[in-house]
Amino acid sequence: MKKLHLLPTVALISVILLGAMFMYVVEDIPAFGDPNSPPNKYVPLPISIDADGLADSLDAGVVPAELKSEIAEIGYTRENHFPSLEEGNYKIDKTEEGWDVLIMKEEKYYPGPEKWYFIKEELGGKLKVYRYSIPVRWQEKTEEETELPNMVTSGLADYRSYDTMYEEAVIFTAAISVIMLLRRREKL
Amino acid sequence: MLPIEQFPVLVVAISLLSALTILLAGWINKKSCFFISLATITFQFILSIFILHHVLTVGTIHYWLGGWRPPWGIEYVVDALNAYVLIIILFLSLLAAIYSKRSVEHEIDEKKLVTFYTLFQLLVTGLAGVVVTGDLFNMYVLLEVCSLAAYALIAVAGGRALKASYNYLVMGAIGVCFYLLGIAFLYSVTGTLNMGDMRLLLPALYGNKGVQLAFVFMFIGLGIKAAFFPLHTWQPDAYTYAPSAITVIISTAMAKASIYALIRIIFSVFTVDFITLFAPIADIISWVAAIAMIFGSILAIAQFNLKRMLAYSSIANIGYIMLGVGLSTSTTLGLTPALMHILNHALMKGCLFMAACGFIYKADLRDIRDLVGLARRMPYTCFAFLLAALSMIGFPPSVGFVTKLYLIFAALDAGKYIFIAVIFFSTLLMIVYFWHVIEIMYIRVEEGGEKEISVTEVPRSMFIPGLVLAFLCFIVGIIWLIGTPMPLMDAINSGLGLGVVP
Amino acid sequence: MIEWIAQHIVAKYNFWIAIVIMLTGLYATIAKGNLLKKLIGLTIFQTSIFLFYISLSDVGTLAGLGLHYGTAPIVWEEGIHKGYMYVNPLPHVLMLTGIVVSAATTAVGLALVVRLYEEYGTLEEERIMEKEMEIERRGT
Amino acid sequence: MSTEKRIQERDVVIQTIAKLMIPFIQLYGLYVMVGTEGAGGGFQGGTVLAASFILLVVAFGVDKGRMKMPEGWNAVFKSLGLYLYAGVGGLLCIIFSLGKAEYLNYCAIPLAKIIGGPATRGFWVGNIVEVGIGVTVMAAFVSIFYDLVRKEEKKEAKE
Repeated sequence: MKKLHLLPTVALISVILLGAMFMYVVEDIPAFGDPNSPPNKYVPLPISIDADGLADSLDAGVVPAELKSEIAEIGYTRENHFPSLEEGNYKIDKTEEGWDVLIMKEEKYYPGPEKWYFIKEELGGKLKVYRYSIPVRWQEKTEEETELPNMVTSGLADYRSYDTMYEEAVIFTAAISVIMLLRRREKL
Repeated sequence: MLPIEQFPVLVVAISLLSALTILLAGWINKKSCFFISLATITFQFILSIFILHHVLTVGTIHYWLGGWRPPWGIEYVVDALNAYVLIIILFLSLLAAIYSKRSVEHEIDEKKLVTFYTLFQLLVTGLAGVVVTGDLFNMYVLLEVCSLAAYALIAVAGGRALKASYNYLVMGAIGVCFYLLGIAFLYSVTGTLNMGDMRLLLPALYGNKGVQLAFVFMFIGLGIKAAFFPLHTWQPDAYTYAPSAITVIISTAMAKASIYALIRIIFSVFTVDFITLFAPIADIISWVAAIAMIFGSILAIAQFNLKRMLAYSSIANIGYIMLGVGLSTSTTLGLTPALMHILNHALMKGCLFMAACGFIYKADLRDIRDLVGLARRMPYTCFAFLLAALSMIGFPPSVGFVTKLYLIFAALDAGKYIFIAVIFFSTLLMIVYFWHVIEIMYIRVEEGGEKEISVTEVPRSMFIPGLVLAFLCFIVGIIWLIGTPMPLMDAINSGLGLGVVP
Repeated sequence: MIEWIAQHIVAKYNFWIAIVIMLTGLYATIAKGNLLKKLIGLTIFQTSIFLFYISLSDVGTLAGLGLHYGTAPIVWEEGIHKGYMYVNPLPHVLMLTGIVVSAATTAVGLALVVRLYEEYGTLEEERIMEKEMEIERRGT
Repeated sequence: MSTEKRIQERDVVIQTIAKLMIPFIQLYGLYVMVGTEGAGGGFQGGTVLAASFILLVVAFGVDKGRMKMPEGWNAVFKSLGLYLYAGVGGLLCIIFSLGKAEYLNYCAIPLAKIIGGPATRGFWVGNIVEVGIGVTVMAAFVSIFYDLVRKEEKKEAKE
């Protein structure tokens, strides 16, 4: 009698389970090629307050106190090592879609202002706040900060250079492992 | 910037540079490898003590690698939890390095010494790196450094170790891939990779299904690495057939680093709110941990191979740690029992494996039934084994006793009395299998037909680390009972938002 | 229903393709008895994750019809004026690291497979288990 | 007649083509590795360079390949790339700035005082870090390939 094929059964069950899990999450995955999705441009913060009066203040270049306290409530404060919205520390650029809040960086070598928050007036007269995500800075500042036209290179070897260093360590480990497992000659 | 804030990165980077140096220095002189490795790990250990002191007196270290601010670059965050686990890992690595000197010469070809120590140093690099980092993707890369080194180091013993290592490689790679997939889901909804940043962005997205799936994937992935109960299938073989020094380091330091990663993901990225909000995740963890405690102990009783018995005992002990994690959300003790057992289990299991490998070193004694009357021939090793086994059983005032006491306090505090029964039952099973070994070693007299074993004590560099650990089992137990490290535990608990039950 | 399909299956085809490849790889990794085939399955599994990451970085909406076109993230002033957008460089960076890790894992796995073949003379898992059992029986 | 010899006699076409191709492949690898203007980088360039050595081995056999790229050099290259990256690039930043600057912060290198911070970063990343990555990757892949190939050869020799 042929014995039960245990492993294919286990594999089939796990594949079906995983497939069901992926079916479950598909609604919350950002659509393909969305230029405004969180990984590509900005993340919505859970802030939504009435715009009346505040828009004028934003036009005048001042972040209103209500917004400031809402942002601090999320945890973007000095204690959490995020830049604060102190007077004179930021400036506001008005664009077609909304207001960009630029904050002075605290990096020693690149103190210039950079995009942090994006405030947009939505249909119901509500203000919505977004936080810019990583590629925005990489795309806009890479030439200015590293003089490299290729963002993948500058990201790989400068902004996230520490990862790359250990990536080299991984390939080094693999080479040494293969030497240890297979080489039988005197050297090494 | 204070010079001491450079130490977390130096701990990892100097270790990597040392690994390269070992490869080149081994070309000139094979003997130098061990000393370079030992010196580096000692240096790292000293640095880690300074880091803990700085974290406790001044505060959390935030270190921006390359000078880039966190969401754009990589950040190292060292708080009390990191510093505590870092010290444990480096201390155990140090003892394993001392232990490896003679055992490796005995077990491994002389030709492979250079590559062995290179990989050993890379393993320590990876472990230290996993612990200090504050970036999810960086943690993935460093997990892979230490896993790859571990696969090769297990396989170097040859024979059945190859299959064990292959199984570990497939399971470990799937685990790490699940972790990577979890990062992908989190990244697709938050657009960041930094743990602190993600912690702030996630609360608004707890209802997002991608985030929930990411939690499941990360838990499964790191659970495979940590050999948590249903995912432990690679673990007994790998621990049994690996070379001695490697068994010691992967069963203590590496298992602890994976558990640390799991705790960091659960409490620092997803926070307590998430695991209490939707499903009773903490309860599920506790129940699985309870099954692991009993399952591991029962299988340990069935083993004749000493190292395999200890490997199954490890599964039970990972269950103890995870029970602490599961109970942490509903007691005022918080993570204290789990964190205690991270240290305690490292001390006890390191000592037990050192002793078990000492028996193999001298007389190739793998089977428990062959250990008859060994206590008279190898008094120090057997004494270390005895102390650690008593500690494992829970003999007061040892570390095992302290863990069980605090776990019982936590279960009482949480009102989950069933787990007290589980702890008692598991202790009973532990007494059965450890007492069996102790009885054979100390009490049973050789019968006439038994084969004569003419062994003497193992070399000094092999039994002294074991004895140090054995005495530490009791000294640390007393220190826990006095309560000296409690401010550290409170700092960790408050940092993770635990210990406050509404 | 049609709307749901258009929204979640057609518009997210990147996700579904990655999932199908991933499940194929996972099935092969677990179910196959041949050690080399297991390793191939593992590589497929890892590669599908890279595909998912890379597809997250695209910014072209309905490439052909739509408003935006994604282009390689290399500074190119002329392109910006023509309405091109740079794709997100971060997943590329991450996946360059991931590819190296995958290659390294495969290399170590292959080395182990070579050693296992030398040791047992076969790559079928069942045969290896049988031989291990035999060795154990002979040992005791 | 041994297998090795027979193969060599049979493959005159491949050997000639390989001889012609290898310098161009290596040149292209170096271009990909150092040219930060376009797509490419250390890892890709290193892989192309490694492929050229693999082509050498495929066409001429392992022994001749090993004469061109001895394993000793390989080990040195592997370490050298990482030394360039982690030691020269990383630790020197801390040392030069006396513990003030972060690890891998190339602005702290004295060169920055002459040509400015961003230019230093670009120079360092394009010419030193990428070359370090490329050298390590090339040496590691070639070494892995040698070790995986050599076993089979030994078996054939035994038969």
